[in-house]
Amino acid sequence: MIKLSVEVASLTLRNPLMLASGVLDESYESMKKIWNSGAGAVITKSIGKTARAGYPNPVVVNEDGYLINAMGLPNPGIDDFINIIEKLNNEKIKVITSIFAENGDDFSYLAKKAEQYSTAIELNLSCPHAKGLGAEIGSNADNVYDIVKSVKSSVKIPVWAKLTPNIADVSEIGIAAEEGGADAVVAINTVRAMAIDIKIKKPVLSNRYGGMSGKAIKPVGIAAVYKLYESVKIPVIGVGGIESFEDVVEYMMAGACSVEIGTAIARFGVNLFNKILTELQIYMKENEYDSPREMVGVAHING
Amino acid sequence: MIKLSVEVASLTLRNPLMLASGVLDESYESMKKIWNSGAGAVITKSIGKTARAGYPNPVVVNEDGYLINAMGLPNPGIDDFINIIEKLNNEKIKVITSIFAENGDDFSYLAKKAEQYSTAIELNLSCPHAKGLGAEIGSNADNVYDIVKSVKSSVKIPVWAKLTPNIADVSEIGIAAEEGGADAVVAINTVRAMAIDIKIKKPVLSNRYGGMSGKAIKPVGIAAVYKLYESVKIPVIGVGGIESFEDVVEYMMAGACSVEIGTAIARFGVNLFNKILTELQIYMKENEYDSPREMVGVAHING
Amino acid sequence: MRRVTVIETVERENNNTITVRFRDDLCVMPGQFYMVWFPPINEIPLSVSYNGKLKGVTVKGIGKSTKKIVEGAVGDVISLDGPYGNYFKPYGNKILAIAGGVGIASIILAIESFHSMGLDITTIIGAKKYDELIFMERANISSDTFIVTTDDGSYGEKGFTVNIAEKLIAEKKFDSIITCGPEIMMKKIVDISLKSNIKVYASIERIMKCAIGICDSCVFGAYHICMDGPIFTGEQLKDIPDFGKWKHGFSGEKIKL
Amino acid sequence: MRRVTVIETVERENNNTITVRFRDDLCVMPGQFYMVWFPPINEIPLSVSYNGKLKGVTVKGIGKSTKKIVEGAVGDVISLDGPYGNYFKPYGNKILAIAGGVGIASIILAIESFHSMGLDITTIIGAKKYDELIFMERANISSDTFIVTTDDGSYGEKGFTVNIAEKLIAEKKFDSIITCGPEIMMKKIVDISLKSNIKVYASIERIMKCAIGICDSCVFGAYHICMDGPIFTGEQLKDIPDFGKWKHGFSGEKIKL
Ligand SMILES: Cc1cc2nc3c(=O)[nH]c(=O)nc-3n(C[C@H](O)[C@H](O)[C@H](O)COP(=O)(O)OP(=O)(O)OC[C@H]3O[C@@H](n4cnc5c(N)ncnc54)[C@H](O)[C@@H]3O)c2cc1C
Ligand SMILES: Cc1cc2nc3c(=O)[nH]c(=O)nc-3n(C[C@H](O)[C@H](O)[C@H](O)COP(=O)(O)OP(=O)(O)OC[C@H]3O[C@@H](n4cnc5c(N)ncnc54)[C@H](O)[C@@H]3O)c2cc1C
Ligand SMILES: Cc1cc2nc3c(=O)[nH]c(=O)nc-3n(C[C@H](O)[C@H](O)[C@H](O)COP(=O)(O)O)c2cc1C
Ligand SMILES: Cc1cc2nc3c(=O)[nH]c(=O)nc-3n(C[C@H](O)[C@H](O)[C@H](O)COP(=O)(O)O)c2cc1C
Ligand code: FES
Ligand code: FES
Repeated sequence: MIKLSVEVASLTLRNPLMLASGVLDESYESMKKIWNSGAGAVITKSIGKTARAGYPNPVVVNEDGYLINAMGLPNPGIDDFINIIEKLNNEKIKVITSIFAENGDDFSYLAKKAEQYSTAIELNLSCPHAKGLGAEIGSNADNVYDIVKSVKSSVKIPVWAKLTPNIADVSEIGIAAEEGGADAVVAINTVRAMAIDIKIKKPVLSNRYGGMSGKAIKPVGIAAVYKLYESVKIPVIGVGGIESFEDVVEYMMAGACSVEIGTAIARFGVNLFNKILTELQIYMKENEYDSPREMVGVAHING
Repeated sequence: MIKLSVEVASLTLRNPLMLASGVLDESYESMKKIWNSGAGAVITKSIGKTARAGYPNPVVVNEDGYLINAMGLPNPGIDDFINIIEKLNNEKIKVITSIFAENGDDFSYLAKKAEQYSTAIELNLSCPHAKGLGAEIGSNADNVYDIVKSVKSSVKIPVWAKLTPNIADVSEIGIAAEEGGADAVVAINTVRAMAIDIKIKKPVLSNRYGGMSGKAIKPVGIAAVYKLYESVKIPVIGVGGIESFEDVVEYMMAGACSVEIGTAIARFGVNLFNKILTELQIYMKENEYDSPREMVGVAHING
Repeated sequence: MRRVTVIETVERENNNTITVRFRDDLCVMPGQFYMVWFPPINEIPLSVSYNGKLKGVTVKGIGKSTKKIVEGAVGDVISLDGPYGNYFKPYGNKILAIAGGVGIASIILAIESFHSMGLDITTIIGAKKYDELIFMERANISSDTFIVTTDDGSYGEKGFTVNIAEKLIAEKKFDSIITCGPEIMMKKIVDISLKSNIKVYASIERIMKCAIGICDSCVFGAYHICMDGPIFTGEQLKDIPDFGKWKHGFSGEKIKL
Repeated sequence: MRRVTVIETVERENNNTITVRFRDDLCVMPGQFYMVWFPPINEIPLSVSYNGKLKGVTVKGIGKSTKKIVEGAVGDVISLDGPYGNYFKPYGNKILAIAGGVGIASIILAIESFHSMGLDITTIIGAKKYDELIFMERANISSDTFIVTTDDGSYGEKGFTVNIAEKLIAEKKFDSIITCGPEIMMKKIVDISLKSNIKVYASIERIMKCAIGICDSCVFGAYHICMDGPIFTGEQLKDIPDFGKWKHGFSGEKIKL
């Protein structure tokens, strides 16, 4: 009997596919829709202390094989957003609240606010295009250790640290998160990128720099997950360029116990969750896996 | 009158297109062929002190939109390779010798050996998949400063530092290279990546980790060049994913005074140099640029 | 695919509205929109108001960027993305089109296309005052019955489109209704249509950022304007609590309409 | 595109050579090769020796990986990339095929295909001794004239393929020659053909790493085996100083043949 449920440290999810932060997850309706289309959990848009409008348009560059975005962390602020996660939580939807802040105190403040209605907290230590936030603080191991430690001492629900690929050695940051007490690490956020329009003679994104996601970054994510799997003992969650059940299996073999899907939703619609789950089950049957857990890290045995 | 020649610090090249290190540049015949097809200079495969066989096959993963390679720096060693660059140099072919080593002394040793027959030296501080070499030393600003300084004090020809994108802030390394005395910085080398075959259940590359190149990394290269252009005063040379004259223009507008082309040669053949040069000339005429120099950094004026 | 095209002409429709024409070879259907970037100004969604080789968009100055655009602070080129969205399809033979303000820009192509298919078109165009009326001639030529209303009576019938529409719907037997304009107006029209059992299609606006169904800024009930709209049917709209009541701001916060 | 396929059969051709069969639906032309990865062993270039649905490659144990492959230390699956390279096209009606050792694996499909086109094929197969001869039956069936040589005379004529070939070329009027085998042998055959003014095509080997024209390991004069070969004409070969004299090792160093 095939069981799709997975454990991420102390949590049990009905299946290993989650909605990645920042993609169709700023509203109650969208997250509910994605939960209903099969996701094992929904991770919210990263939320801060107060409302942020984000950057002006253009905010995305959509190319074959990849997307570059610089949304600028738009969000209504935690106090407003609480209403949304409360409603989702009341309907037994597994919500993982993603938060961003400048320092450990603010992260803890946000985590405490969200705790009551969240299954877990994901710390955005990795957004590549926001001043004083995300990757700017998340590429320093001491910062990461301090932030994780501070949040862990503030809430009882699991805390995940989402890491940046824009770093010399992702395992150094992963280890800092683990030592800080993180229950899991998530890799990767987007890869720093830029596109210039040669007719307009300027960067397309209003913020100039953005983050690359989608198909093209899958090998970057796989390398990060593989490395983290060998470096930390806590679970690794994989994200970056997943579009198919094969991609899910590849991430799991690299060491991910579960995965998150973002950009592919723009290309294939929310039913992608459903489709991948069906195909994953067929794949598991054919390959005699009873649980996704059996795939986790197998590429290390032969690798 | 359109002139394609460009200056890279004290050097003058007949046009801004160079062959990137590692691509069809381990043999006299191939480099000569590429020079004849129009390149403004050829950069050699990175050469070390002694012969290295490189990693066993598979050494490449070739996908739509990107390539992942882990050749393992195969090269016949500087003493053997000298014969090749001597021959090229005798034929007035502009050869830039790329070298790799573990420390400043070895880099200087190699640079001195190559000096007589080279137009410039490119320091590979960025190969993402070789133990104790490349990016492993090139992601530390102090190392980079020391190596560049050491090489600069050993040779009189220009020294370029080739940087890794696998870093939190490329400008930090660029500034270290500049302070060490580098005549130019080159960005980017490949992006750390991995592919796992889910049927074989192991990483495809024998070295497991490799470096991603090709179309998909262009936005990563553009972001690095744009950042460097604002951070250093020495010339910036752009490389990563260039396939067309539009890509060349995009890099130049981002701040590159010249560019290098690698992976695209596998897709489009060596005549790509010729093709791009022709198209670039037409583009410059239509847009009233008399010299490539006029395009350099224009995206910063509006950006 | 984002592409850059040269602005061929800029026509002033009235003192707060302009039409920008440019070449674009892609096929556009009535009611679809482009994401148009006017560097150095923002990128915004705009319905296609002229079809064919020399396409056009019509912009009303209502905020930060649109005002600058209408003032003419645009460069020589614009960047286009799209066309995005679904489009108006004719339902039945007798169709009522109701436009409020610059909303006519979103349905003028549908009116012209339905007319050229030989359908019977009744058009009601409404605006606050005479100065704000646009595309009157185009709409008139392509309509079998053509009615103009102004709130202040400075042109055509004095009053609101909704009142005229309600009367007409009661009198004539329309097969379907298409509408674009202020959401409050569209809400009333949709309610009337649903009560009268007439198919209705309304073009809805929400803040567009990505236009590819990823950013959630255009969320509209369980739908997204960019993926499922901008045109929604009465059946869809009656189940969307936000319709006519709430929209989201740039931060995702809820704003009363 | 690299793809994984299940090994269907492994046949032993002699005590140092095996043929591995597997499904692959891509179209392969005679003389083309795959990059075949036998995990946990290396990936190596191998000519396609069986065509159709159940394709095959034939491996001689000569070094680190090939010996392990021949010993059977392969898994259940292999990964294929390709087919790569150019292929043998028939020139004229009367064709001489000359194979040395496992070289027959690279030209057997050409012999079979030329034969099925109704061309007149003369085949010379050579090996050191009887044990090393492979594909004799296949070659025999598809050849109008079939000659076997062994260096030690343990089967067929005693001596070298080159000597037999030289005699035949002098006697009969061949339109073209195809050959694969040790490079020293091919060099002699190419020299004879050029002297006799007969078109000649030889399949050349160099170290293959990338197979896509990027790594320079297979450089061969101004050519690359993976992009311009593996089959070269006499006209090309006469201008390549390395031919029959030098190859490159894994580090790119020159090695005397
Ligand atoms: C599908 C669609 C088609 C449209 N077609 C037309 C048209 O043909 N002609 C026309 O004049 N207008 C059209 N609009 C509305 C137009 O996009 C907005 O008026 C414009 O974006 C306002 O920009 P601003 O910077 O001037 O506004 P701001 O000063 O930024 O804000 C004013 C108000 O405009 C709206 N708005 C702002 N930015 C956006 C955005 N990116 N997307 C949607 N609404 C926004 C918000 O409600 C906001 O409260 C359309 C909108 C949509 C969604
Ligand atoms: C186009 C082409 C078609 C070929 N077809 C066949 C065939 O059908 N049957 C067959 O048995 N052999 C064929 N070969 C040769 C075969 O690829 C080599 O025998 C094999 O790669 C040796 O691997 P190894 O690890 O056992 O050798 P090693 O022990 O690594 O080295 C022994 C020698 O084998 C050669 N070699 C090693 N690796 C490679 C490589 N990656 N590419 C090319 N040569 C290499 C070198 O000359 C080396 O000196 C072909 C080669 C080429 C280039
Ligand atoms: C439009 C967009 C917005 C995003 N916003 C966030 C965010 O707010 N917080 C965050 O941690 N990651 C954010 N991400 C990153 C994704 O969660 C994910 O890590 C990344 O896109 C790689 O996955 P993908 O290739 O499946 O999209 C965003 C990505 C996109 C494309
Ligand atoms: C097969 C291969 C081998 C490479 N070897 C080297 C090398 O030896 N030294 C080096 O500095 N860069 C090496 N590179 C990196 C390229 O020079 C270049 O920085 C990178 O591939 C990005 O450019 P591209 O997308 O045009 O290939 C190699 C790249 C490839 C694809
Ligand atoms: S505009 Fe982003 S989801 Fe519709
Ligand atoms: S095998 Fe790499 S160039 Fe031919």
